Amino acid sequence: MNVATDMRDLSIAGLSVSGGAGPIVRDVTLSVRPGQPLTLLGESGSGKSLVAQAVMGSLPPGLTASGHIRLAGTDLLAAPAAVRRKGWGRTISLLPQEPWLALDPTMRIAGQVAEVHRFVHGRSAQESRLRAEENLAEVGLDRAGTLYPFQMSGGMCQRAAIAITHASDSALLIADEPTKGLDAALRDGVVERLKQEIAAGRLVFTITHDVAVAGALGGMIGVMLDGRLVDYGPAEEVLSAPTHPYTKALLAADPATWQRRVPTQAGAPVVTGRALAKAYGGRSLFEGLDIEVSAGEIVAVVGPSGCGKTTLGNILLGLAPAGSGTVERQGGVPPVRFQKLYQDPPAAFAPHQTIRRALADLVGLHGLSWGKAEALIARLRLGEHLLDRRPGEISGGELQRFALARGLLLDPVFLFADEATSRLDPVSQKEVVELLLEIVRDTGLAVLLVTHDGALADKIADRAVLLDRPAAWVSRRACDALTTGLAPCF
Amino acid sequence: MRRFLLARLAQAGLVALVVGTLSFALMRALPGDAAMRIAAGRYGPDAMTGQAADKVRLELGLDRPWPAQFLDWLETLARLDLGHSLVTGAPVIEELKVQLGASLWLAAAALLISLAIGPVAGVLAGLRPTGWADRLGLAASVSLRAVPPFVLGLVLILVFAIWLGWLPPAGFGTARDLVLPALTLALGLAAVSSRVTRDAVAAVARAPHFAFARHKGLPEAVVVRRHGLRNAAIPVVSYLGLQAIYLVEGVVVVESLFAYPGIGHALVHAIVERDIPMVQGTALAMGLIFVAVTACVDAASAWLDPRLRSAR
Amino acid sequence: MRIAWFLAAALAALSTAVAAKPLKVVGPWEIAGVDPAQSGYVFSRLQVAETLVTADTSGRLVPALAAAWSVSDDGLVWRFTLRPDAVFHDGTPVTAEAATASLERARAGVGVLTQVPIAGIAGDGRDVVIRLDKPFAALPAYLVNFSAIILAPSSYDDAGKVSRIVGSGPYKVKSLTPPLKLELEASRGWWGGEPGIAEVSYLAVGQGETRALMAESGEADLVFSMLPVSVERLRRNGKLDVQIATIPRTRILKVNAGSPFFDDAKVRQAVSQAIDRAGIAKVILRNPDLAATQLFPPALAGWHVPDLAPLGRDLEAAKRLLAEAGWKPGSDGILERDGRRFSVTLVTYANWPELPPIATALQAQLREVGIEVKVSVGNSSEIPSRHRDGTLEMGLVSRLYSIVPDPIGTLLQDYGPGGSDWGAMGWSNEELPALVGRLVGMSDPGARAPLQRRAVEILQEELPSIPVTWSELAIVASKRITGVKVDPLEVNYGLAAVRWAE
Amino acid sequence: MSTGLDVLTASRPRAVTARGAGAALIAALAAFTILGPLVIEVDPAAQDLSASLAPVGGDYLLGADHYGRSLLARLAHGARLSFGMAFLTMLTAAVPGILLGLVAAWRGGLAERAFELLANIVLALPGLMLVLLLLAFAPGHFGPLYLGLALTLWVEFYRVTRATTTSLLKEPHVEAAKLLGFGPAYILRCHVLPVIAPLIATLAAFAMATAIIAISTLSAISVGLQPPTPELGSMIVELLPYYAEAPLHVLAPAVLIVLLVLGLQLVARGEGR
Repeated sequence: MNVATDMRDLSIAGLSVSGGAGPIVRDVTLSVRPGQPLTLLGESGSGKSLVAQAVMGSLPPGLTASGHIRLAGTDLLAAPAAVRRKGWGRTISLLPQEPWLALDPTMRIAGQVAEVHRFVHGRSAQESRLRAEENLAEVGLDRAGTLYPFQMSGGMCQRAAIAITHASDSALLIADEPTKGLDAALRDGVVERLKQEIAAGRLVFTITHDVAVAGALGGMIGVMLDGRLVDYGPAEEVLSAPTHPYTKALLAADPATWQRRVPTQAGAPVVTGRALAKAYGGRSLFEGLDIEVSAGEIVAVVGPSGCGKTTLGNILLGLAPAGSGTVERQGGVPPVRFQKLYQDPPAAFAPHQTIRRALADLVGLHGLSWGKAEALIARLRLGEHLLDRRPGEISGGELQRFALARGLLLDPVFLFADEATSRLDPVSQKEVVELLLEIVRDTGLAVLLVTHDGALADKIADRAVLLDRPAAWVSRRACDALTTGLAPCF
Repeated sequence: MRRFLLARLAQAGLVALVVGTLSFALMRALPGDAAMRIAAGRYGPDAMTGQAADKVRLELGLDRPWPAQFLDWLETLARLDLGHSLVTGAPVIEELKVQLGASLWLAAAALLISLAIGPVAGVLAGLRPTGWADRLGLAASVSLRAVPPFVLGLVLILVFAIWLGWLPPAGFGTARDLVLPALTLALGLAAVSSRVTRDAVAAVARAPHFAFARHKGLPEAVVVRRHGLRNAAIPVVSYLGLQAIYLVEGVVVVESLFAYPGIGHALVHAIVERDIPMVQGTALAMGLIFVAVTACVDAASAWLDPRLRSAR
Repeated sequence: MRIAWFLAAALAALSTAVAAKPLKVVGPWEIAGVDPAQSGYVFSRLQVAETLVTADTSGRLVPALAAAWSVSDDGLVWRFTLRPDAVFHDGTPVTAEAATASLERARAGVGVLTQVPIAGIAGDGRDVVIRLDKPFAALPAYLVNFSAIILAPSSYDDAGKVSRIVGSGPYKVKSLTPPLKLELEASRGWWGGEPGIAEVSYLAVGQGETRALMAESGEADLVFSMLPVSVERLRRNGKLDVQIATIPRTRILKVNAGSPFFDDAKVRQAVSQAIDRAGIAKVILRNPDLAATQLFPPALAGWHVPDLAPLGRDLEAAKRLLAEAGWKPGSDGILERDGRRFSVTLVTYANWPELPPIATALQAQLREVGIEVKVSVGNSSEIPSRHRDGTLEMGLVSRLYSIVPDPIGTLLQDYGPGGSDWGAMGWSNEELPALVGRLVGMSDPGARAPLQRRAVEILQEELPSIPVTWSELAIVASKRITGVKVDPLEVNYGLAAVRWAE
Repeated sequence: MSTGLDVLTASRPRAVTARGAGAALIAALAAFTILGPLVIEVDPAAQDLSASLAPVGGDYLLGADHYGRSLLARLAHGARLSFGMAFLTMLTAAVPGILLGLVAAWRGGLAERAFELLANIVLALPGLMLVLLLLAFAPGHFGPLYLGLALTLWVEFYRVTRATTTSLLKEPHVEAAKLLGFGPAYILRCHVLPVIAPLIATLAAFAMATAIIAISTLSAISVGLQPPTPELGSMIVELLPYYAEAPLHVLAPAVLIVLLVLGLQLVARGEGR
């Protein structure tokens, strides 16, 4: 129980968050000091976000926090909601996750920065604009002020968000999953920025499930599991000598720590693409690309998001037409034996259907036996009780395993895993990957593994295709923005 | 932009042709003796007789084959002339000027008032879904939606003209004549637009960028104004477009209740009295208005939503 | 807040509106077009245009533009002498030529003049001379009709069509917004003197309810043709003054006497006896006295026969008559005769709001004697067109007998050989046309009386069309004005005589 | 996100109760509509001019109209007719609207273009004109009346269906279903319909209201149904002149319409949120 001595600290003592169903977060005690950032690790649903929201004072309706949260000596929890909100943007500022969604799609970036000066700090329109330019310059977006979010890359959006927190220049900065959805290169960029904040003497409180980020930031690390703080201490201690089993698992789950998979001797080619080319929006994604995936082999396609990895996979699967070039699939194999694993598991299931129903229909469609399904479910270590839930009610890891089971029911010869683990918690990512490898070994399945995680590819793939076109960013972001908006994408 | 305009013009032309032809065909296909209808329209039941009808038939050459009559229409149309009303004998364009003009004024006023009611109520409801404002809004909208406009109009007349004596129950020409019929229509519109707005706002309020705007520390009013309204307006605008069209033509009862010289009233008479040029002219005008309105809506949405701009 | 703005604007407008004070007249009639045959009655009633001859409230013919008239002994040549002081609104004097031109147009067009055996019309100094093919005593009455209004030459365009109304009445057109609005201003130099109120604005309001509300709200000074339902309410209103006149208009059941249903006078009498006129008059017209005991209302002196056996309800008699005619109740209570059900369609129209309700009532009442009636509310032209192709079985029509002040005109048209659009159908009777024919030539009331009585008796027995109710015209005047008098013939509303009350 | 789920579960009961209330309301109306005419043996067209505008609660339970016809009987029959027609109209509009919408979204290309054009033309045609013209073919008959209304109403169903389905078909779970070998029928049934159903329900609710109001509106300009047909809208019109003497009589049919729309709305919202 180290209660803050320094008036500038953030100290959380005995924090619990409870909803109608009872406590969700129990007795969490942490503190953040200048130059000593705090990083909370944990899988989604572990309650780490709730802790952040409790500090922010933005808990969802129906949830209440108890305990003490002292910032600059005052107990935040004691203050009424209205007063706490006054603190937003002044004493506490938030670095949102997936900033390309957190920025107003209909407003130019400069405006979104300037309005903090204008309406939070009550500066003149003129001055606000100038300061906004400075803030943008600080993060290297000097010329981006007139852009709309959908015209910017994820990295630019992320930097814009940081510029906004600069504008509010508050004592405490809460970074909520700041690297979610970013690939390795951008992730490191964000970490750098956060380090600068720390150096600038701000209190930085980061929420993430990415051990690498936690390690890079240093300071204190807390590990949360099921609403409890199971491990807490200086970064190097926690990372080098984890005490709690979950922490161990978490660290072990980082692909960087895995040992490399021994390449199997490849069987007959299952899918072959020759001289493939694809352009989108008049700009070529790739040209003259030859690729071959053989039975029992894992071929990784690596590159930043938007470089055309997924498109390549879809071309090989026959979901998208190739601009030019030819695709050959193993003769005599029915199309249903070429399957795909999706990046976002919930989006890959009909939202209104229970898992059981989905699988039963599939079994029925292809005249298989339910026993086979049950066997697979058991093999993928999935509980029977999950069958009667809807996709929205199951954790991403479990759901991804169901997706795998669903595909395996049809004895696929080829599986296109499209960022299949990028949205999963490290632990469940590891589980899924291990299962996948097992199946490859046993069934000689050919896998096309699309990922932006170089480490992962490096560890499990026999071969890797590198597609590197950062320039491809703009269009992809534009597309994201569009699909979230009104107009259809392509 | 230029291509956009050209496309619109093409669409306008197409609509004009199709609508005109369709209305002509339908009118021709109608049962009953047109001359009789026209005569009744002209001379009223007291003076109307079979002989009168014969005179009309002769005068208008109604017994000519229909292709000839249609070609006439096309030819005059090519000269941007809509012909003359068979009943009043006045040029259709003149009639439209008065009646369509009046309707447009009425529609504009109604839309304005409904904007002051519907979206406002919608925003209040949408910011706190299932709050009291939302429930109240739902109740109001449902009851307004389910009461025939003429009943609504009558109630308004009783309140504002008889009890309060502020406004005239009927008539046209001055602003005060416009208020009651416009209000009657506006309430009906607001009933729906408030719900559309509510859903739009509720959707925006759920969006992460809205939450972030709050977390930035902006005052609630600013959050709503700068990050709520514009975004919510995007779907609402395209809905209001449709409403505007419904307005211009869907008001016949209000017109007759308030003795307001609108296009709906004219259309009813024209059809009952088999006044083909009038029907065609009206349909044509309505079609063009539709094209114009949709063009405006597109422009407005593009202005509201930069993503659409870049998409075009 | 926009509403607030509107109200502000409204109140502002209100104050200004009070300042300039036109006499606000509201009526149901829309102004379809400026052609006299189409909407001459509006201009005649509002005293914009005048006819040669007009009628006073009792229906007597009195001089208008023609100061006097005379007929040659053979009854073939009529002379109408124009008053010397009459001028058109464009300042030009009312000349015989102008009058002749207007009358010729009326004759060539659609209107009552087409029924007059006119050989030719000519101007002779200040006289308009009308030559006839055969004597026609009712000619002056025909000239009262609005289609015979006299317009200035400047009213016509090059094609000879009426483009604007330049009349000779006390009021001239200030602005016309068809079909709803007409604004008038006093025309200096009317032979009758200055009108009491300088400006008149007429607004056509189709909805009866709205008209009543206009009167109640004080927005209108003079409102014509009230719905019966509103009359009671308005009577109780201290600021208003309700006047009622019975007008020579009768709502009749036009039956196809040529059809197998109504070819027997017994059936027509039965139908007549099945009708609960008193009930209809009381409930729908709110005035029991309007139950039509005979074709012509009491107001039509000479044509109303007080001691005639009144038409009334007697279900038993009705059933008996139908039985005598061979109609026997079928299984479902609907009458049948050699396999044909007594099921007919009653065609009516909504130009007069009371017609559909009356039709509905008749439907229910005829059902009681086993006659099935399908009501079809359509366009008024259905009656003439179905009369023509003979498909009309029953029609409920509202027939005006003062199209010319003397009903003889209408009678001549309706019950002549072969009947007519609005009159008898498939009904022939030698005696009536003869009577009417003789009446046309006669002008001495004493001599006409017995013939008129006989004619009415025939119609009463034969019932070629079955009278249902008479009509009345309810006019509401605000107490702000005085001098309003109701014209049962609706020729002219005498607005010029109206004054602001002190 | 766990918190997200909490919020959902928190709001779910409300939706359910709203839905229950709506369902109950509709059930009650349906009972009145279906049983009413059977139970109340009074002929809705039987007149008794002596009982004109009899007050509510006298020897006529809900009073009598201006002809002295039992309002209760007329309401029962009127409700049956109005709701029946409204439902029929809604169906006639919804079924093709939805089908075309699905086809446009599924096939895209030429079909979509053609349907879009069609929809635009229908929108460009004054709806009132369409209805009036069709009515003019057979004045006072149900057929053209409800056909005309349906013709003007289907577009809304089409547009919503098409828009939603188009974006839906881009979703991974649809692509997955295709890869797994499921046919269009299955995808429509299990992936598309569940999503568009609530939207359609809301539209349907409003469409039915629109239909009833439209019918009454047409009666108001006396081109609607023919007397003595009891139909809620035209009942209001018929009784309107008597509003001063018998306001309750005028309101009664209006109340029925309000209840229906309210019921449909509540159900639709329950489905939606």
